[in-house]
This record gives sequence, C-alpha cells and structure tokens, in this order.
Amino acid sequence: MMEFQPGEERGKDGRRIIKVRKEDLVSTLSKLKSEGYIHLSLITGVDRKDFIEVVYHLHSFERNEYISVKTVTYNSEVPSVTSLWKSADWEEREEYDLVGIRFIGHPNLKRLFLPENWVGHPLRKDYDLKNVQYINVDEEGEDYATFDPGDGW
Amino acid sequence: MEVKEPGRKIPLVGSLEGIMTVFKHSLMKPVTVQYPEEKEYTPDRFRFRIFLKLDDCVGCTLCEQVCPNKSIKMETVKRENPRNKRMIYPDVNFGTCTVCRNCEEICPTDAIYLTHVFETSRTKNSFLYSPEELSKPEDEVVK
Amino acid sequence: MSLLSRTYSIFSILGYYASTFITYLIDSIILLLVAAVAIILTIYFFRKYMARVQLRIGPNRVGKYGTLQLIADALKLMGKESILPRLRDDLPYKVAPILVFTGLMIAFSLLPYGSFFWIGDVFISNSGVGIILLFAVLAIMPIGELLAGISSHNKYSLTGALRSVAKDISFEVPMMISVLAIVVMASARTPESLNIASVVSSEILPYGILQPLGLFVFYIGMIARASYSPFDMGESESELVSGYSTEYSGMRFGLFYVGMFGTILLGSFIVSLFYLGGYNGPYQWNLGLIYLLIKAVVVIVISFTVWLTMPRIRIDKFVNLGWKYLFPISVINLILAGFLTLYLGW
Amino acid sequence: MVAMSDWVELNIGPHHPSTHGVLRLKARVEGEMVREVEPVIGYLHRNAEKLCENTFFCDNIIYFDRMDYVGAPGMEVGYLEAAEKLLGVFPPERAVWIRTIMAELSRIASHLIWLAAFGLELGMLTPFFYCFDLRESILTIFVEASGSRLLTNYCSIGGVYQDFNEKITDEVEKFVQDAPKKVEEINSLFIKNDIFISRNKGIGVLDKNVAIEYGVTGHMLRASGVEYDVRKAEPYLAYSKVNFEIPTSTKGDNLARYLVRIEEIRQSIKIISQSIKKLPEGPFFNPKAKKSMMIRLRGDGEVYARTESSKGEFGVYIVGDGGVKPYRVRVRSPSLRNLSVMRELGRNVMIADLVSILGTTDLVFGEIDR
Repeated sequence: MMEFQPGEERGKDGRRIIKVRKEDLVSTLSKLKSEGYIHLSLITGVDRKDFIEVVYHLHSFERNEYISVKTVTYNSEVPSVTSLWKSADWEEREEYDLVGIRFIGHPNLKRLFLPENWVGHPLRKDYDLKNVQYINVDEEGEDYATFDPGDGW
Repeated sequence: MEVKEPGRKIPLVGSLEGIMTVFKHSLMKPVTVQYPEEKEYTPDRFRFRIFLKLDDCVGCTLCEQVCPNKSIKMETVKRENPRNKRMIYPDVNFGTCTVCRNCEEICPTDAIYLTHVFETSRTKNSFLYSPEELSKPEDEVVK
Repeated sequence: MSLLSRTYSIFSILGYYASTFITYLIDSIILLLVAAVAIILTIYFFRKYMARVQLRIGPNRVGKYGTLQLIADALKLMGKESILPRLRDDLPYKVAPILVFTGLMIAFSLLPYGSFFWIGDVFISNSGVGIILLFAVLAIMPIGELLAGISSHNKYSLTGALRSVAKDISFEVPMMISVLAIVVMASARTPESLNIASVVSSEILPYGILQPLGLFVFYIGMIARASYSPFDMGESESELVSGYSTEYSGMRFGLFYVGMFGTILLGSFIVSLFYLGGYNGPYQWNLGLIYLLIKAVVVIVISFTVWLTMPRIRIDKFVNLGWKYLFPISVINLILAGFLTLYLGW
Repeated sequence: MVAMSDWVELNIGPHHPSTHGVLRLKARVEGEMVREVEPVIGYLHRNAEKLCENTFFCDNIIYFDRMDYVGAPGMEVGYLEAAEKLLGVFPPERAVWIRTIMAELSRIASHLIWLAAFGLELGMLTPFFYCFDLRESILTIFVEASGSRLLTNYCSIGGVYQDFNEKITDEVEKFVQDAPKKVEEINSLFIKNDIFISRNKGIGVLDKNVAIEYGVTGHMLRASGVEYDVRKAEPYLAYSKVNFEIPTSTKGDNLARYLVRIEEIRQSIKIISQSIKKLPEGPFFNPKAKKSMMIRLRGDGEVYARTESSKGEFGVYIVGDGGVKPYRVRVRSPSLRNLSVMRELGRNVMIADLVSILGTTDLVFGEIDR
C-alpha cells in the first residue's frame, strides 16, 4: 500500500474524500459538522493488514450531498467522536467489537454484538475462522463465549 | 407533504364502524389453503429440489465454486460419460442449501437444475444427496 | 314445577335432610357438567368465529369440523407436566386457579335460566338476595388472580396482578350502581327486588331500553370483568407476556383459560337477563331457556367482535375512564331510574 | 416485595411476544413507569460482513436477502447499487424499472408486516390477518417472478435473473388496482379507533435534533420533521423518472410515524402504477455478468451507496482489492440507529407505551444484528 497523505480527492463516484491524520480527526469533523454535515451516516473500519483505515461518511441535509472523511491508524487507536454525534456511540462499539479499533475517549467501549470475553475481532484479516467459539448464558443472564463445544451452542 | 392527523370526531362512532368492518369479514370466504388435501398453486419458476442430468454434466466444478454455502461438493462416480473425463459429479447437501439457484444459473450445459418438487421431508437426519440420487425422481430416492 | 322440585320429589322418601342434600348434590353435578360443556362450546365458537373473521377456517382436523378439538386440547392440558416455579408461594399458587374456577361455577348456579318444556324452570338456587350474592361471588375471581400474580414470584405476574386489581376497583363501583338502578326500578313492582328471577319476571319493558346508560356501563363492566380486549391489561399478551398466569402451565393454566371464557358466557347471561329481558319473549310456551340462549349468543357475538377489533387500553386511561366517566354516568342513570319509577311508574 | 421508591429491573426479552424476535430490553421499572431502558442486541448475529468477504460478488446477494427478510428485494437493490458501481457492470433500462417495481413491492410488504405486528402489539388481533392477506398478493408476485416467496434472490449483478412476463405484469396491475381499497380498509380499523388514537397521540415524541444526533433515518426522521428520503435526495434506480411525494410530519409522536408509514404505502402504490406503465422493452440483463462471467467479476476501489430501504437509509460500503471477492463490506443498518434512540424514547414512559413505541420503530433483527 502507498503512503498515507492528508489531502482531498474524488472517489469512484465523484464524491469528495477528505484524508486527515488521526490527530486532526475530531477538529476536522467538528468543522464539517458546523458547515452543515450534521448526519453521520456510517463509521467503517477497514483492516488493511498493516494499518487500519477508518472512514466516516457524513451527509448534509441542506446541501444534499455526502462526503467521506478518511484516517488511518497503525496502533488501532482512534479518537472517539461520541462528543459530536450520539449515534457514534453504538457505531464505535460495533467497530470495536468486530474490527478491534479502540476509540479513545468513548464513554462505554464494550462489545455490541458478541459476548464480552469473545477472543479476537472477526473482521480482522488475521482472525482464525477455524477456531470455533460457542456461546452460553450464565446464571446472571449474561452471555459468555467458550471454546468448549459441550458448554455452549 | 405534511400528513394530516384525523380530526376530532364523536367518540365511539369510529370504533363501531371498525367493529362492523370486522364483522363483515366473517361472511367472506376464507383465504387459507388446507395443505395436504389441496395444494397451493406453484408457478413455473417455483424452485426447490435440485436435479442433475448425469449425461450432461461435464464436471466443470463451477457449481461448487458458486455455491455460497458450500452445499455442493464434487464426488467421483464410476460412470461411462465421454464428456466427463474426470468422472466428478456434484452432490448436494439439502440441509444447508438455500435454493439460491446460482448453480442452475451458472451451469454451462444446464445439467443441474431446480424443480417444483418441495416435499422432501425425511426421517433420516442426513440430507446429503449423491449424484445418482439427484438424478432420480424424489419418490425413488430411498432414505 | 322446577328442575329442583322434581329432583326433590324423587328423593323425598329419604326424609327432609337427606333428600335436600342429594337434590342439591345432583343438581350441582348437572350444573357443573352443563356449564363445562357450555364453556367448551363457547371456546369452540370463539375459535371458529375468530377464524372466520380473520379469513381462516379455524379448527378442522379433530373430528368433523374440528368439533373435538377442544376435547383434545383439554386432554393435552391435563397430560402436560405442571411446571412449578421454584420460588413460588406454594399454597396461594395452587389455590388461585381453583378459586377462579369455583367462583365462576357458584355464579352460574345463582342465575335463573327460564323454563324449558317438560323440565320446567331451570335453576339451582332461588335466593332472595340473589343479586347481592351474585356480585359477591363474582368478586372472588379477582382474588384468585391477585393470589396467582403475587405467589408466582415473577415481575410480569406481579405487574399483571396489580393491574387487574386496579382495573377491578375502578369498574366495580359504577357497575354496582347501575345494577342498583335496576333494583330501584324493580322494587316498584315486586316485593322481592333482590331476587333475580322476580326482577326479570316483573319487568314491563327490558331494562336495557329504559336504561341505555346503565346497559352501557354494565356491559363495559362485564367486558372488564372477563378481561378481554380492550380491557385485558391484566394479562396483556404483548406487554406482560401473559400477566398473572405467566408461570402457570398444564391444567392450572387451563382453569384460568376456562375461567376467562366462562366469565364471558356468564357475563352475556347476566347482561341478557338484566337488560335484554332475559327469558321473557313474545310467546309464553315454556321457551324461556331458548330466548335466554338466543340473547346470550347475540351478546357473545358482539363481545367477540369487540374483542377482535379493539386495541388494548392503557391502565391509567382505564382508571380515568372508570372514575371520570363511568361513575358519573352510572349515577346519572340511577337518578333517571329513580325519576322514572317515582313519577311515571315504569 | 420491593419498597415503593425502589426500581425493579425488568428484562423484556429476548423471548418476549413484542420484541420482534430477539431484542432484549433491560428496563428499570418503578411500578408501571419505565425510568430507563438499555437495549441489548446481538442474539441473531451472523456477521454477514465477514461472510461476504469469503464469497463472490454475485453470491453475496443471498446474505443481503437475509438482512431485512420481510422485504428482501429492497435489500438486494441496496447491495447491487454499491456492487455494480464497484464492478462497473450496469443493468439495462428494463432491469432498472423491474428493480424499481420489486423494491417498492418489498417496501409495501415490509410496511404491511410492521402494520400487522403493530396492531398485535396494541392488542388488535384481527388487522394482522388482513395485512397478511394483502401481503400474500405481493408474495404471489415474488414467487411468480423469482420462484421464492420471501428470500427472492431475484436481482443479479447487471440485471435480474428472470424477466417479467405477461403474467407478472398482470398480477402487478391487479395488485395496484386492489391494494388501495384494502389499505384504506385496514387503515380505517386503526385510525378511526378512539383507543388507538389515545394510545398513540403524543406518545414517544422524538425531537428533530435528537433524531439527527442519533442518526435516525426513515419514517422516524420524516415524522420528526426532516424531509429526507434517499429516493429524492440522491435518486437511484428509476426514482427520478416517477412522480411521488415524501410524507412528513412535525409532531414526531407515534401517531405521526404511523401516518407517515401509511402515506408511504400509498405513495409506493403510486410509484408501482407509474412504473408498470413505463416498463420498457429490451434485454433484462447485462451480458457481461451472465453464466460463468458471474464469478469472474473483479472490483477495485471503494464505493458507498445509499438506498432508501423500508426502514430508512440503507447504506452499503464495499472495498475491493481487485479480486473476485470483496475486501470489506460494511452495512449501514437503519434499524440499528432507530433502535439506539430507544434510550431516549424509553425514559419515563409506561410499560404499555414502551411496547407501542417499540412497535412504531419497526425493527427487523436480521438487519440489526446482521
């Protein structure tokens, strides 16, 4: 993969893609939000093997256009944007759950779908699909994951 | 376009109208189908059970590749077929088959195709159909 | 000659006490059987009617037209294991369904059913204070529901029981006041104004025509007593799973189920007795029972249609309805009834 | 027994009649009042995004069928919008119109399921079956066109698998004629009922700003006063060529959401009746994506495509690395955002209202958990 350069480019369908360093992420997003991009459509983490790319899709109701903001992280840590959008809460939890991005400053960074003690993050490219994990419910009604096929289903 | 909320009405009148509407339906014909006695109409494109023409199959493994659930596996069958030199034919596990029809779509010789037969319930817990069984009608398959 | 006196005359050679005991025993058994069959028929009719309203066929596999479906269901319920919650309060938990069922059966025994050809008047008990007794017995059923809810140690059950108690308190008072209006009217013509049979027999016009407001309040009260939609907050299926009967299974649940449909049947009998003229009809050919049944079936059909159409009302809205609307309406109805009785002599 | 001031933790779900499958709501209850709600999800999680990475572009359609399983063609359209842009294989004109019809039919089918379940949640037993009766005529069209009733797998990359024939267009025309009357009949059972109005008017009011903060889309956002519909904002398929309106409301309560959805059904019928008239002749697939070409399509780059599914803005983000399988697929599930706002809506409401708010939210768990 090529080196990451901050800047702006056009995507495959002619849409603006703004590339920022992860230190400038929150300030860029808050500037965009004040410009009218108030609808956070999607947060995506893409595992590029040696780094993780995080893509934010924003939409403006007034201008009726959407743009994406891209950043990369090499230590899978990204500043959280929960202070800007409340919808980022669950989206970041989902990305933490499945891709394993740690969002710094998230108030409640827990797994969204999988049980808390699940081993690995499934959407990572190095996740081992052969290592089957089973889920069961404990006495308290909380789910837990286990490698023992006799314990769960 | 702004939706309109219903205006104020005399209480209970609307509810009584609703009761009358419901009562009217008791005089209408039922729409349900009593399954084992009467069969529902199945259109031409209705698809379920996969059939295989052994003579047409060339063993190209495209159906195995395209199957999203890996329900199709290639299997060696000792059989004289000049077009199929490798003697491999698909077998289908109906336990995981989602009848997505991709195998029928991709087959270059139309050897594998889906049919109307959907009454495939079995007392045996294996739904694996070997190539010979796939080429037989459903009632001849002994399970 | 009534059913009771005929049975009594058969056993009269045994002496007074023995024959009275045997007479009431036999009549009670007959009542139990007849009531059970009637409730089963009600359930069957409900299922068929619901199916037809919903463009389905309904039970049609067991027996001809599914007539034996209910027997099969009852056998299934009896054969099922009764799962008991571990933290239950044992005695109330087991007593509750029996209370509901017993209250219902006693209430059935208090009603006069009119005359039927050679049998004569069909009734079990002809108490002089039948009306008071009837509503006292009907008040046993909510106690059963409350016990069931509290003793099963389940949050849903508890909420359901609390809801059904709140509901009962708010509709009982208006309902009793509207019954009082009937007693007021009947007292002008009959000395036994608390006896159900004499109240019904002494009417000139059906009370429902004279007191449409009373009929309205009483009918809503009966719907709420039987707790079906729109007033099924106590066991609201989509909110509280099954309300006070959540933790019940097997025949104990069956008793609650029978209790509900029995109350619908009983309620339609009471409404048609008090307000629609009961067993009085155009021709006095000992057809009282038939008239009563026809009226009851009409009321049942209306009840079922309401059940199938209406959404569930919220509990606080129902308490509001009870105290803010039904209570004043029933009081106005009582005043009107007194006025009609005093000045017009109806 | 607990003291009056104490709260009780009530677990609504995952096996509860009104949670649309496998939602679990941890509710803190004081008597009848719900003070706080915390949704717990993940009971239907299959990680369709991971599954998509291991299959061909053409096979992924079946996973999207299983997301919003009550309106499967709408989901297929959403995926193909992204996948076709990535692969550079575009459908011919006839396929576009056929997809428009199927997407709108699936929207009606999904709305009817919602209406049926919503009625059942409020305790109305009968409208359920009338909705399913009407939905049956849509499923008949689906089975006639694709061979399956629910999970159609009808749209393929570069077109549709099988053409609309005479019989299907007749069925669609018949549906367009019959449906408005039946919809009005079902609507009258709801909207004329006093108890229904009292259960929904002013309940679960969602403020406009809160809705935008939480990323809520679809009927919930429109009922709160934002006129946002991807079909108008960024027209895809043939929506720029048909005439329809976006229903909105400023009230933001349950009743507004209900009315918006009913109006959406009417508008969808309008779109279908226009589309079936404009349906052009011609090929129904792109020969670049037929037969063994199906599994040889390669895509590079990244595409984010949004469609208006029956629940809201459904976005699919596909990253390709030049292979025959997608490198990464990410799905924006509208129901997930609509559910996350339950934390706001579920404050200080009664248990009965919580159920009706949950009903108007219209959740499908195949899509939330994926």
